[in-house]
Amino acid sequence: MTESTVLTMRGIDKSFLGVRVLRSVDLDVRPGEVHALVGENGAGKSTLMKILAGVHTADAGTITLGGRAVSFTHPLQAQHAGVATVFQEFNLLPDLSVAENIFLGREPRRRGMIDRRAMTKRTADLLSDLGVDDLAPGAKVGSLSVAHQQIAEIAKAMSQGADLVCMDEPTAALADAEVELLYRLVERLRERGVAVLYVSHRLREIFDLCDRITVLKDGELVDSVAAADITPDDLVTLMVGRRIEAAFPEPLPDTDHGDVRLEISGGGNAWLDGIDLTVRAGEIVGLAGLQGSGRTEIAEAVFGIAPFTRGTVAVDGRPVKLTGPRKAIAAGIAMVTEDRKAHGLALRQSVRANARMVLDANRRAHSRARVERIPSILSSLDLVARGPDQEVRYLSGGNQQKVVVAKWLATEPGVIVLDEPTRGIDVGAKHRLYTAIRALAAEGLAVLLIASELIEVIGLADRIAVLHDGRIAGELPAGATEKQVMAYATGRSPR
Amino acid sequence: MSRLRSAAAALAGGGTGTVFALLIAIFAVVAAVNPGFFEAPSLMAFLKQAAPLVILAAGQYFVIVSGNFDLSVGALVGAQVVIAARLIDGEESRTLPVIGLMLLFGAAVGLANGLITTALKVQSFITTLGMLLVLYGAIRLWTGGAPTGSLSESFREAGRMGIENVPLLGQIPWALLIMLALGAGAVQLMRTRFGRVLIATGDNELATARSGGRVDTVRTTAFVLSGLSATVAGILIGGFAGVSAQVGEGMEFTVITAVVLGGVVLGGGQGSVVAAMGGALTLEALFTLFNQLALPASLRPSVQGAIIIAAVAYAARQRRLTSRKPQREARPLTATPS
Amino acid sequence: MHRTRQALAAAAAIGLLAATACTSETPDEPAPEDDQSTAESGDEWFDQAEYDRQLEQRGIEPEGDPAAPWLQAIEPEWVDTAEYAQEGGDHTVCFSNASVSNPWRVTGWITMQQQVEVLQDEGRIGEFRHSDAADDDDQQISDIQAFVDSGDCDAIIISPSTTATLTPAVETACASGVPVVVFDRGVNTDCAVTFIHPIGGYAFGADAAEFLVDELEPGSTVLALRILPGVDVLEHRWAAAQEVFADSDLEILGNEFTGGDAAEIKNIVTQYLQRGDVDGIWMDAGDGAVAAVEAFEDAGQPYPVMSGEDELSFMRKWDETGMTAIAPVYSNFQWRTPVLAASMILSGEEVPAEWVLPQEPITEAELDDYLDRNADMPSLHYAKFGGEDLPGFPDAWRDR
Amino acid sequence: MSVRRLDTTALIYLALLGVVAVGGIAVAADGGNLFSPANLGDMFTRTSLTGFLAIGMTLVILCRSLDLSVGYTAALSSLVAATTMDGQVANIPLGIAAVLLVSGLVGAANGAIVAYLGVNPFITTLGVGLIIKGYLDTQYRGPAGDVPRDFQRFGYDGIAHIPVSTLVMLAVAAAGIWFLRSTRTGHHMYAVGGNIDVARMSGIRTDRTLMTAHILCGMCAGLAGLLLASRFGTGSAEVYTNLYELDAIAAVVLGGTLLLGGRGGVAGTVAGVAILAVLDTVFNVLQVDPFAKDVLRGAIIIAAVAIYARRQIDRSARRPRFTAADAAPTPGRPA
Repeated sequence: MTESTVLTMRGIDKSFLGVRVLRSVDLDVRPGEVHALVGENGAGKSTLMKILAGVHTADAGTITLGGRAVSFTHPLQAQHAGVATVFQEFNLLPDLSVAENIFLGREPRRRGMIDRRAMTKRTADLLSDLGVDDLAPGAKVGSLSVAHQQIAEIAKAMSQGADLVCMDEPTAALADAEVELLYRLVERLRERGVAVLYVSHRLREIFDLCDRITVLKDGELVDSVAAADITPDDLVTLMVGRRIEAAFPEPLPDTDHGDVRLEISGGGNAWLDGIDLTVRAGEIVGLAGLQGSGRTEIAEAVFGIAPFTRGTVAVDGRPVKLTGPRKAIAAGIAMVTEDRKAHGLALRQSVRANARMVLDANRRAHSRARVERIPSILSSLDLVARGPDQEVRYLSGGNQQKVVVAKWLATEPGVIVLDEPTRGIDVGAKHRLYTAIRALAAEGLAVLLIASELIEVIGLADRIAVLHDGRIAGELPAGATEKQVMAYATGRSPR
Repeated sequence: MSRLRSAAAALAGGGTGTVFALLIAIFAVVAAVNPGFFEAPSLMAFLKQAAPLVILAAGQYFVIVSGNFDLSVGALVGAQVVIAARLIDGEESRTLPVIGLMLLFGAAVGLANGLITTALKVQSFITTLGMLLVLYGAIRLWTGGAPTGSLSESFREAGRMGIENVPLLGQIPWALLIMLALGAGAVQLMRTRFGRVLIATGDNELATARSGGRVDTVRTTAFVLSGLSATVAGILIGGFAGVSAQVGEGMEFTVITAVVLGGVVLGGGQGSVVAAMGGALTLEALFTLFNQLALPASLRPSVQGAIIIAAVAYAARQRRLTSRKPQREARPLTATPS
Repeated sequence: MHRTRQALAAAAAIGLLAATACTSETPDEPAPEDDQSTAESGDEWFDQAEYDRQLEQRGIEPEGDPAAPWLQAIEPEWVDTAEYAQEGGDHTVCFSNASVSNPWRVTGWITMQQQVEVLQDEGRIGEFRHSDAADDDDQQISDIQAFVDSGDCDAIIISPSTTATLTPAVETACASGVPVVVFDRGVNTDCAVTFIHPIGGYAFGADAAEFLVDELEPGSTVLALRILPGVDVLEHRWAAAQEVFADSDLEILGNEFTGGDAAEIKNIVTQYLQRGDVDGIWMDAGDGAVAAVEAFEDAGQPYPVMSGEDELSFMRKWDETGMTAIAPVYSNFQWRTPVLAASMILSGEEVPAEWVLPQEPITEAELDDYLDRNADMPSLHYAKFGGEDLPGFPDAWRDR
Repeated sequence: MSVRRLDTTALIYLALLGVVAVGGIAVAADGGNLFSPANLGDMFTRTSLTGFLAIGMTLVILCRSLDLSVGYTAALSSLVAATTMDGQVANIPLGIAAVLLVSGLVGAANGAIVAYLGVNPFITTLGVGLIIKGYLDTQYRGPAGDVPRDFQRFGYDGIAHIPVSTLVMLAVAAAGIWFLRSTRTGHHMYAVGGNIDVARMSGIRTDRTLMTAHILCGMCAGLAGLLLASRFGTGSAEVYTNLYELDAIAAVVLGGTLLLGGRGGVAGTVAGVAILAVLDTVFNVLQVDPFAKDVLRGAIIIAAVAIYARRQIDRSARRPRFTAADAAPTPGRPA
C-alpha cells in the first residue's frame, strides 16, 4: 500500500477451540473513509473487529495504526491507541447522564475538581459537532431511546479523540427515522477526517454511506472494492460466493408434512405487526431477516416472553394464550434462546442439573421416563464433557448449546423454536445440530428456525419467511437463493 | 461413580473443602487439649447444644442459595420461645397444640418475608431487617417486656432429654436425632425438583424463569423453610435451657456466618446444604475450642472474626483458582443414567 | 500482582491492629500482661474505701419502718428541700429510664407505675412523663435534654444507663433548677437532690462470694458466670467477689460472659463439668441461673453450692431441689422510692442526700416465706419487688 | 445532577415533609406542639449521630459494598478520643487526629479485605467488627478517659436551637455531596456500584475507589465516636451494643440509595436520617411504648423501600416499533 492508511492489518489469523475463524486477513483503512466490512454472519467480521478493539488478540499477523505497529491485550490499550469501538451491547451506565458517561474515567478537571460546566459544554459541543441537536448532555442514559444511547456511545468514542471508529451493526436496533440520525453522524466523522469501519447487513446503508467495501467469507478476505465500482447484486454475489457445498442433510420430500401444529394469525405487539405464519408437523420453517427485523421478537412472542397483544395463536388446532414461558411449555412449545449464557443456562450448575431444568420446573412436563431419557439425548447430541456433574460453565460454546437443546428435547415438545441455535459454535458441532434439527422434524416436530446465517436457513428450511421491519416481507420455498432472501430482507422488491 | 467424583470435586474446590478441613483441624486441637472431649457423653452434649444452630443453618441455606438473606431468624427464635412459654404456661396438655401454633407462626413470618421480598421487590436485607425489629418489639409488647409463663416438661423433652442408657453412647439426645433427620431431609429436598429449581434460581434467575421455573414461588418457599427451621431451633433451645429474655439475640449473624463459612456464596447459586450445616458445626466447635483453651472470654470475638475472614478469603481464592485452572481432558459423554 | 495486593491488604490489617494497640498505651490502661480473663478487670473496678463502706453498711440497722424497706435509709444525711417546695399537687414528674430490657427492670418499672398511680390518686403528683432510651446512652442524654428544654417538668427522675457517660447530662438537668432524683446506677456528680440506691454491687458480690466460701470445703472449685463486661454495677459485683475469693482457699475455674442467655450458660457449665468437678457457681446476676442448675442435673452431677438472685425461677428451682444456695438481692423495691422522693421534695420534706436502701440476701430460712408471698407471680419476677401493698397487686405484675 | 435523581431525592424530602406533617398533627392531637423550640432542638440532636454514620455508609453502599463495623469503630473512636485528650484542652487536636487515623485504618482494613482478598463485605465488616469488639472488651472495661469541657461543647452547645453537632453533621453531609459530585473518586463510586466492568473498561481503578469509600466510611464512624465522647464526657466501649450500623443502613436506604449500589446520594441520606429522628421525637413526645417504637420503625422502613422499588426504571427498555395506533387493523378475534 503506497497511499497513507490509518489502519493496516496483515495476515490476521484467529482460531477458537481449534476452529479457524480468520485466515490471514488483510485490511486497509484510509483516513476519513467510511469502510464497510461485509459478509454473512460467521464470516469473521465481528472477530476481526474485536481484535481491533483489544477484546481478542490475534494468533498471528500485524496491526499497524497510524504507522505504529500495535498489539492489544486490553480494550483500554486500543482506546488509547485511537481505536474506538461501538459494540452492539452498550457500555453505558443507565444511572449516569450522557455527559457523565461520555467522560467517565476522563472527567475534565479544574483545580482538581470535576469541572461539570466544562464537561457539559464539551459534551454539548461534541454533540452539536456531530450534528445531534436533540440530546441533552444532562439526560440520564437509562431514560434515552436505543438510538440516542447509541449516539451517546459514538459520542463517547469520538470524545476519546479516536481516528478510527468501529461500528458493529450500529443500525441493528434502530428504526428508519433513527437510522437517518446515524447517517448524519457518520457523515460528520468523515468530514472530520475520522475513518469509520462499518459493519452492516443492510445493503442500502452500505451503498448510501461507504466509500470502500471489504468482503469476508468463511474467515477469508474475498475482495476489497470501491463502493462506486460495484452494484448491490454483484456485492451479494461476492458475499454469497461460489459455495463449497455445505453438508446439509437432505430435506424430506416436502409432500408429507403433517397437520398444522403452530398457527399464528394477525400476530402483533410493540415490535411486530400482522404476522401470519403456520408450521406443520415435520416442517422446518426458517425465519430470515436482518438484525432487528423482528426475528427474535417472533420467537419471544411465541414463547410468551414478549407476548402477542394482537391476533391469535393455535397449537395443534387448540387456541392458546401464550402469556408466559410456563404457558408456552404447557402448550408443548420449546425455545432454544439466542443468548444461552443469559437466558439458557445456570452456568455454575452441572450438565445434569441444566439438562433437567425444564422437567424440574414444570410438574406437567416432568416424568421419570423423560428424566431417564436425558443421558441418551445428551449422548445422541455427542456432548463432550467430563461427566454429568461437570459445571456447564467449563464446557465449550457448542457443548453448552447441546445442553440447552437437550433440556428442551427432554420435554418432548410439539413445536420447537430455535433462535440462532448455532451462534458462536464450531463447525463440527454445527453439523451435529443440523442433523439433530432434521431428525426432530422427522419425528414430527414443528420447527421454527431463526438464523442470521442465510446459508443455514436455506440449507435447512422447508419454507422461509423473510422479515423486514417487523412485518413478513415475503415467503420463499425451499431452495430459494440467498439473493432472493437478501432482496426481501434488505427491503428491496425481489426482482 | 460420578457422584463419588462430584463429591471429591466438591471437597476439593470452593469453601466446602475449607470448612471440613477447618472442622477437623479444630477437633484435632480440642483432642490435643482435652482428649476427654471425645468421650461419648461430652460429644453428645456438644452435638445436643450445636443442633439448633445446625438446623438454623439448613434453613438459612435455602434462603441464601436462592440469592437472599434472612436476618429475622434470631428474633424469630426468641419470639417462638417466649410464645411457647406464655401460651403453654406450664400446662402439659397445651404442649402439642402450642407447638402446632408455633410452626404456623414461623411459616407465616417466612411467608411475609418471602412475599414482601418477591412481590414488593424489597431487598431481602431490608425486608428481614424490618421483620427483625417488628418481631423484637411485638413480642415484648405482648409480654410486657419480659417473658411470662413457663414451659411444660414435655415441651422441654425434645431439647433437653434423649434416649437414655444406650450402650457406649449413654444418652442419645433427641436434639441430635432431630438434627440428623432434618439434615437428611434438607439434603433430600435439595435433590428434589424444588431444590434444583431453587439453586438454579440463585444462579441464573432469568434462565430459570425461561425454563418455566416459578422463581418467586421457590424463593418465598425458601423463606418459609427458614421460618420453620427457626421454629424448630426455638423449640430445641427453649427445651435445652428454658426461657430467658435474651434467647436468640444476635443468632442471625452467627448463622449467616456459619453458612458462608460452609462455602455457600452470598448471592446464591453455589454451595451445598451439607457444607452449610458443616459450617454451623465448625463454628460451634470453634466456640468449644475457645472454652477448652480457656481463652480470655473477652478476646474470643477477635479470634473468631479473624478466623472467619481468613477462612472465607481462602475459600474465595480457591474458587478463583479452580475457575481459572484448565479443565481435565474432556471426552464424549456416554449415557450414564443419573 | 495478586500477591502484592494481598500483601497490601495484610499490611492494612496489621496497621489497624497496630493502631488500635498503640491507643492502649494511655496511662489508665492495664499493662498487657494482666490480660488474663481471671485477673481481668478486678483492679480497675475495685475501690477499697467504697468496698469497706458497703460491707460495713450491711451490718447497720437502717432508719425507718422495716415493713416499708423502700422508705428505709442507712445512715441518712437529711437535706432540706424547702427551696423546691411547690403549692398544689399537680406537679409534672418526668422520668428518663435507661431501658426495660431485662426482667429486673421490667418488674421495677411496673412497681414504679403502680406507685405513681397511688400518688396521683392522693393528688401528690400530677402528670407523669417517661422516656425510654433502650440502653442507648446517647439516646438517654437526648431524652434528658428534651425534658429540660420542654420546661414542663417540676422534677426529673433519672435511672442512668451508664454511670460515667450520663454525668454531663445529669449536670445539665441539675443546672435547669428543677430537683433531680437519680436512682439505681449513680453518676459522677452529687448535683442531684438525692441519689437512691441499695447498698451496692460490692455488697451483692461479697454476699454471694462469702456464702460460697463458708459453704464450700477449702480447695473446692468455683465457676463464675457473668453477663457482660464493662457495666459498672456488674463489674463491682465481680470485683468484690474476686476480693473475697482472693483470701479464701477456693479455686476459681474461670469467669465466663454469658450475655444472660440461658442456652449459653447451660452450654458453658456443661463444658466445665465435662472437664472436671465444679463445686460452686457464682453469678453476677440471676438471669438464667436455672439453666446452670439444669446443666448439673443433665450431667448427672451433684448440685453445686450456688449464688443466684431473688428471681423467682431460680428460687423455685432452689426450693424444688433443696440445694445449698443463696439469693443475693439488688433490691428491686428501689423503683418505688424515686417517685416517693420526688413527691416529698416537691412538698418540701427532707430527703437523704444519698438514700441508701437496705439490701439483704434471701437465705434458706426466708426462702419459703418469699415463695409464698409471690406464689402466683411469673417466673421472671423478683421476690423483693416490694409492691405487695400497692392496689394493683397482684394483677399488675402477673398479667402484663 | 440528572433529572431522575433529583426526582428521587425530591420524593424523599416529600416523604420527610409528610412524616413531619403527620407527626405534627398527631402531637397536636395529643395536646403538644412538635414545633416547639424544645422539640425541634431534640429532633436536630437526634440527627447528628446517625447522620455521621449514615453519610459514610452511603459511600460504601453506593459502591455496592457494606459496613457492619461502624458501631464498633465509633465505640473504639470514642475511647481513643477520650483517652488521648485525657482532660487536657491542649490534647484536643491530637485526640481528633488520633481518632481519624484509627478509624481511617479500620476502614482501610475493611476496604483492603473486600477489594483485594475478594471477601464478601457482609462477612468482612462483620469479622472486623468482632475483632474490634474483642479488643475493646479486653482493653477497656467500661468508660475510660476524660473529655475536656471545651470539647463537650461539641455535643451540648447549640446555635439558635440548632446543636453544633448537627451543624457539623450537615457540614460533613455537604462535603459528602460535594465529594460525590465534584471529585473523580467520588463520581467513580457511582460507576463502581453501577457496573464494575464498565467502570474498568473506562479505566477506573475500581479497587482504589472501593478502598477510598471504606476509609471515608470509617472516618465518618470516627466522627460519630468523637460526638459520643463529647456527649459522654468520656469514652465508652458499651455503645457498640446499640446496633448503630443497622440504624445507619436503614437511614441510607430510607434516603433512596440503592442497596445494590450505583444510585442515590448523601442528600437523600440526610432526609432518611431526618425521617428517623422525627419519628423518634414524635414517639417520645407521644410516650409511645419503647417496644411499639421498634415495630413501627420496622414497618415504616419496609413500606418506604417498597414504595421506592415501584419506581425502578426498566433497564432493558426496547424501543417499540408499532403502537396499537399505527398497527394495521388485524382481522379476526383479538388474542
